[in-house]
Amino acid sequence: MIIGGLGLHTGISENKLFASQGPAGVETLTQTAPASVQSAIPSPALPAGTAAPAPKKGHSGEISFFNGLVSIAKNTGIYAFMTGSGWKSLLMIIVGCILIYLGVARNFEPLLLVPIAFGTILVNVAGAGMGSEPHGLLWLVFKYGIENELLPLLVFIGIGAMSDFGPMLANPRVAILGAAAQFGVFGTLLGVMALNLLPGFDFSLKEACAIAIIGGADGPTSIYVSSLFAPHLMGSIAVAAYSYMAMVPLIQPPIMRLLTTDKERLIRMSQVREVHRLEKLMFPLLVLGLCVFILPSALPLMGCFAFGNFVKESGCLERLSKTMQNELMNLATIFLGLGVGMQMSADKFLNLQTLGIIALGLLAFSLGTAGGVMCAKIINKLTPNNLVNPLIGSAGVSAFPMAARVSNKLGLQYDPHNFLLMHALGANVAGQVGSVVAAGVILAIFGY
Amino acid sequence: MIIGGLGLHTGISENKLFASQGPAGVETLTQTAPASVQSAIPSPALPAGTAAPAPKKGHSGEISFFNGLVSIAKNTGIYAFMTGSGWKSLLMIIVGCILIYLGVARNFEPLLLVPIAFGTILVNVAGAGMGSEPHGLLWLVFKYGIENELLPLLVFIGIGAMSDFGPMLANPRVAILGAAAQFGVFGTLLGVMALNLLPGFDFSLKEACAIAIIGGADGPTSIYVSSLFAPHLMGSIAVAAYSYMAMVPLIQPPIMRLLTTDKERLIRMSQVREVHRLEKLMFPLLVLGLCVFILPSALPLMGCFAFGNFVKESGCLERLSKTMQNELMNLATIFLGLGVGMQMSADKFLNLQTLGIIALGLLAFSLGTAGGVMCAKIINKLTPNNLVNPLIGSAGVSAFPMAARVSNKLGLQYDPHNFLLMHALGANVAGQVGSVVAAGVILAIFGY
Amino acid sequence: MIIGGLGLHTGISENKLFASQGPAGVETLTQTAPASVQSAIPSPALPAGTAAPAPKKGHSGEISFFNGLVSIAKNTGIYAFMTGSGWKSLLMIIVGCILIYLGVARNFEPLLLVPIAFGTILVNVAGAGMGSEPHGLLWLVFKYGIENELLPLLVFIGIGAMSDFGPMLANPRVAILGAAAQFGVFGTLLGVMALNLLPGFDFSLKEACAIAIIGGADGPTSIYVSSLFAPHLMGSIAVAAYSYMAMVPLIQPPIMRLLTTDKERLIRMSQVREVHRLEKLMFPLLVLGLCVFILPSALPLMGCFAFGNFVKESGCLERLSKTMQNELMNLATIFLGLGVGMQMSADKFLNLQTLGIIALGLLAFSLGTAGGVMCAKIINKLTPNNLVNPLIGSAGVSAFPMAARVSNKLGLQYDPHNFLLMHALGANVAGQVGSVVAAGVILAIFGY
Amino acid sequence: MHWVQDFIQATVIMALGMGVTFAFLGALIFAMQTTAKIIARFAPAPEPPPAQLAALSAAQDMDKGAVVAAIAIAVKKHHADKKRGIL
Amino acid sequence: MHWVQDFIQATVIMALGMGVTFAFLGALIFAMQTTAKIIARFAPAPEPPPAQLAALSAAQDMDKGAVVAAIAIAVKKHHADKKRGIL
Amino acid sequence: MHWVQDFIQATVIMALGMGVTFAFLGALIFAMQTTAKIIARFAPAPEPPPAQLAALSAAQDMDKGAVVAAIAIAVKKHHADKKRGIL
Ligand code: NA
Ligand code: NA
Ligand code: NA
Repeated sequence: MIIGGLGLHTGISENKLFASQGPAGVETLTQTAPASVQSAIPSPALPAGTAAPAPKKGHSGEISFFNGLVSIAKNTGIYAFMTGSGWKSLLMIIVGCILIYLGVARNFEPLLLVPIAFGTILVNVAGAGMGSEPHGLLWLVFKYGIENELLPLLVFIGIGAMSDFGPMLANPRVAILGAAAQFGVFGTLLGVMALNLLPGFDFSLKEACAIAIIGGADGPTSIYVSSLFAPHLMGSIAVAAYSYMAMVPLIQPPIMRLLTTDKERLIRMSQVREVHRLEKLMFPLLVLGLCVFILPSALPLMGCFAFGNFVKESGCLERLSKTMQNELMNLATIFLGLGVGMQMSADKFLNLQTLGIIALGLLAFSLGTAGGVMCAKIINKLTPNNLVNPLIGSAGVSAFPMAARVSNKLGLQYDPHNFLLMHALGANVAGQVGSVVAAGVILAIFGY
Repeated sequence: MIIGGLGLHTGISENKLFASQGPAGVETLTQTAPASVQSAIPSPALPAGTAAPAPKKGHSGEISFFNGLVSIAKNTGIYAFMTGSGWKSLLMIIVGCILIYLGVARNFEPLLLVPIAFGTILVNVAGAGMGSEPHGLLWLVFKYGIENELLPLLVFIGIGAMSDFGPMLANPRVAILGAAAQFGVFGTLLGVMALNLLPGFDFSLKEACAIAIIGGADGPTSIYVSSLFAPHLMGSIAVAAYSYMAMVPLIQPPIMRLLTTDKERLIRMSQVREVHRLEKLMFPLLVLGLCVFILPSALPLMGCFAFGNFVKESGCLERLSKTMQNELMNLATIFLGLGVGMQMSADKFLNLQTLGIIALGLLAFSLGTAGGVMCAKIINKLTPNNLVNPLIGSAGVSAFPMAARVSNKLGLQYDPHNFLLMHALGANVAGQVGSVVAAGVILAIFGY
Repeated sequence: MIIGGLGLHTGISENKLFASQGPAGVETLTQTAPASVQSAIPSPALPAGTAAPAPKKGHSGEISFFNGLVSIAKNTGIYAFMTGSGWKSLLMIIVGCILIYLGVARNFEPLLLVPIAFGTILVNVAGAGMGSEPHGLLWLVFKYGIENELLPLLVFIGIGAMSDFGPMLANPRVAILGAAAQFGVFGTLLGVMALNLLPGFDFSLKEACAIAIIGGADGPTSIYVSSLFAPHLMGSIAVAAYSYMAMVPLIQPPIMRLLTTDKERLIRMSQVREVHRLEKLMFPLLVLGLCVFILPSALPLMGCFAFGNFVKESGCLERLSKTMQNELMNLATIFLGLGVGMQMSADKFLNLQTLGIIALGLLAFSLGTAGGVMCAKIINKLTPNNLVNPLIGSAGVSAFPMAARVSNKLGLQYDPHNFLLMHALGANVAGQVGSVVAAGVILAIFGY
Repeated sequence: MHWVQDFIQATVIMALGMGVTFAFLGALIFAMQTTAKIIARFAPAPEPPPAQLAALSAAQDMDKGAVVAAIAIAVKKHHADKKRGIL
Repeated sequence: MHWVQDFIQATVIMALGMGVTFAFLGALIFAMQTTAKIIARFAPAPEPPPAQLAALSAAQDMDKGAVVAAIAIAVKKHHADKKRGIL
Repeated sequence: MHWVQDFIQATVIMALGMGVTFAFLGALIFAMQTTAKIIARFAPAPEPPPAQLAALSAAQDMDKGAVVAAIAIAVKKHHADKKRGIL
């Protein structure tokens, strides 16, 4: 393959450049263009020996003015969009523009959605070959950054280095809300199966799991799991996950109001205690140790997370901590976005499955919110002397820090002096851990 | 190949270490040394099965004092430079030193020329193997950064994130000068053909195009095109491009004076209007859209450029914008320079072609300057009520921001109150777009 | 292999998901787990055609509650540590914790030891597969960063950009101490041979050289040489090198006191002269030139070092210099640590060899210290008019800047007005150059 | 009855998943509480006021706003200058 | 007549290239002008004075030079300190 | 006599290694001294006081400590704010 790549570079030997060829050479170009996009789909089971011949690029005919003009014209996007199923690519480019609009104008997680949108636009221009083997930029990013799960893990190092577990350590009890909110993941599994009853939907169990992880409200975890279980759905899953994360202030409040009574919403929680520096230092080691002993499947994600968090809390690794939080995080984010966008080709996105994933994503966020709130209510039944305001339950879905802010805002609506933010942040970061654990369990069940 | 590399690592099995071998083993070393440099030339069309045996490194003879001394002595650069065509490598090292001098002492684009110079020096020391498969640092950089066109594209993301199109948006009309200056590219094509009439020169059409792109006055574009069309000329082309860019203050003024009348040089242009933030935000999307619809061949470069510029102008992606402008840009620049330097081996640089490229590069910059100036004069014929000072035409070659400063300086020489800088910067950034378009057209004509 | 990797991703075809399989499928999992760790050992001499079949991950049986529970239970670390030689992995995790403790609580070079420790912990959890082909994070880091010697060289660029040779240029004579301290390297070679006389030790000559380089007191050089000569010992060697570097304030003073007289310790050295900016600028080129002509084998390390240092001293490449010192250095350090930690698997670390390396490392630092001190005394015999305080000799082992501080501190103990710091720093940076030269000679002798 | 099987599978995964997740977080809570107790016993000293706070109080009596503004401008200018430096 | 063909080819590429380049930039100019008109109609409000400018005026009455110098030194020192931290 | 050979080999490497290392550093010392002499002859002007020093003296008469503290806080705050921005 690599040798094929070299062949492409220097192309046809130079002395053949003036061999007569005519417009036939031009035609092959336009034909290979859509193929080059399809070749971006990782072909699952090619036996090693039968690697398809590298697509020939560059022709060698004599260039007359008319010839050249035809070559340029047939190479235009306009031509490509009007022939065959090119209109689908055009639709995808419009999808990319919508993502840009959502990201920049509506502030929907622009850090991820804008790179994803550019990836979407660039990969759907067949003539540019940016998604094709062996040298397309997006293909390189996908191959060396996403397919091997590298970038989601690097992002996790960065997230770890940016996370502060103080609020959870101050009140460990609320961490259980981060477990309860994983009902958003596991409840959605049933939702997928229910959707399968409709004609046109036939998600496999692994696909169902990849979709369900949207309920974890954690982008890199979703990308990680779908890169293992359902790479062809990665684009839709990531877009749904990041979009719903941004829509948490719209999705959660109605559910929270529905499931709580006025009395519950007024519960005040005890003042948050101060956390010792050593507790913060030990926390990443504790969670790492638990993963090592109980759930090794979650270790790639959790180990990176703990690494980043420990470096941050160590106090003597300021250099590395700063680099993880900034350079590493930002570079990984840029390329993660581009690589995910590369999966947003027309054939993978413009289908009924995507609609299903969008519906299921909403279900996942709703179930997660409900799970957290209901768990808080059950806790209150069990320990009536130490009540938890169920409004912070919704923060257990993570979506840091928006979900916690939503809890705080709702709390203030009912009691202008009831500040729930710190407690909600505790549930929030616990939800982060919870979704990694949920992903780990699923990986473990399937033997990864 | 990779497995061969592993073999190299653990080398000969340890228990053979004391097998008798004698000085013969030492001799092979010196013989393979120059070969290892030549193997850096990407071999174009090797069929997959016949990969050349990996060069054996490390010998396993008994080490006597004399033996060892001979091994060290034969491994010295002095010995290598005195045997065979080693003197050519020494010459290349001197070329590297000259580049360092030009970069640091004469301020010739040191950001690129210094890394290129170090690449040049390091690759030409045969005994160090830094340019050889499979583990030489420069080989790795070239293989994974240049050959797949990755680094020029990353640099374009950075350039996009650092560019301000305000001056062009304020006065869109001047953008046409950025098209006219591409005469530096296409006129030079004829120049190459004329040079081919001399004995000893026989550039192919693709080589001619790669050389002509020097007229775009844009380093990464030159490197991008030559990595596709003529990797063996990349070193000379990049050095010529960056050197002439630095020499713009010497090259352009005589041409500008020659082609303009005193009256023209005194033309004052209307005050620059203020540009709305949304215009700046829309610009990268406009240029991206045009590329998508009209010229997909230019999309890899222009898409990266638009990505960087959009992230910068979005206003809500400060994190990513900062990273693109700094970490991404600087890291890519360092490795781009080293990787280009890796192509500066004696056999590729010390020949007549390099002299030709140097001459043609000067021609390219001159034609580009002339094209821009003449275009401004033609515009003035067509719209006599809204005159353009032809001195800003030369800024259309890009070479940002030096060409614009040259225009401004010359304008001030003739009228100390005529500040042309903003107008010239408009033509300047248009020239940036123009050279990417020129490269895209050439790629499209050849079916890339 | 790569195609096998793709196969792994999409796994078994989805429609086979419900084929009956039973607990047998679960068992294979636990069996392949330790194998996946062992596959991290670079297999030296596999012929290209016979690549082992990629380990199958993910099973496809029907998931009953019991089945799933068993799968999760057998996947736990607890189970893995209790079966077979799993307890060794547990021991290694404890070793990782000790390294974390040493790094953070005792400040033993935490910048390297903490990443190494995390690498150690993560690689020894078999079920997580982080050290296994083709997608384990640590495996990726090792394969693409350590095995090809990339990261040590990038770290050298960073070290170069952070080094200030002013103190050495101010008093070039002390540079010879940096050569003398390399007795720590070469004397240790004899030590290894002596150790081989004990039963159970049988280090080959190449292994001996890799171990001896610990005496250079330079981490990246040690990693570089051991990646070429003895990758299986890399973990122990790196840990020993960094640990003893941190213990320099404990190791050196007794030796320094033993070898010097009271009179010698009171020697005051002449005031340090001012160094011209051009001298600093020329220095990296001088050392580069010497390497090119005399010792090309040292060029990969020294060339990177000179590149970084020249960029720093050039004065016009602030952008690149800053990036080298910060982003490049920190990113390379994080991944270098993880990649080295990946070599700390139980089978490579829990053996007699490691004990030997620990003992030899101490010997190496001691011999280096002694060499430097004795050399200063010999210099004093030769030039009695221009005395050198032998206390700065110990700084020749590099271990920048700690060894220099030790010299200064001891000097102040005997004469509170005798500031030796600048002189010691001169010897210190000379020791940096010295250890690269020592590594280069060894590489040259073995024909690399 | 393809879909019945599917539902059973999904339910099993849900049960296992929620169970293990609760177990994990529960164990984590226990570990955190234990750690907090151990630390409270053996390292009860509260955090010394970090240097940062000292600096804060030292700076309070000067016109902080103006200085911060100046810094912002300086940084902005520095970046703008730097941008010009490369292309 | 090898070189005649070469010249013809080069001339063809030149004609196509200059043509498409002018067309592209021309279209871009048209697009920019249209966009500017649309924006002027639908979002005519001039840019609100950005925070940066406010900060500037706030800081003008203090000795800016001295502060900038102090910043430069602080940053320099910070970097120098940082350098010591690793090797 | 396996180990005798080993010792001989090690001794040879030691001799070669120490020799070349001393030679290299010796040559480097000579080169440094020569360069210093050449520079002293042809570029004898001492370093002009760099801008940094000028800035230092300019800033000395203001309360440097307070400003540096303010900077530290501003930078810290800036970073803290930035952290919130992503997750
Ligand atoms: Na979550
Ligand atoms: Na241009
Ligand atoms: Na050393």
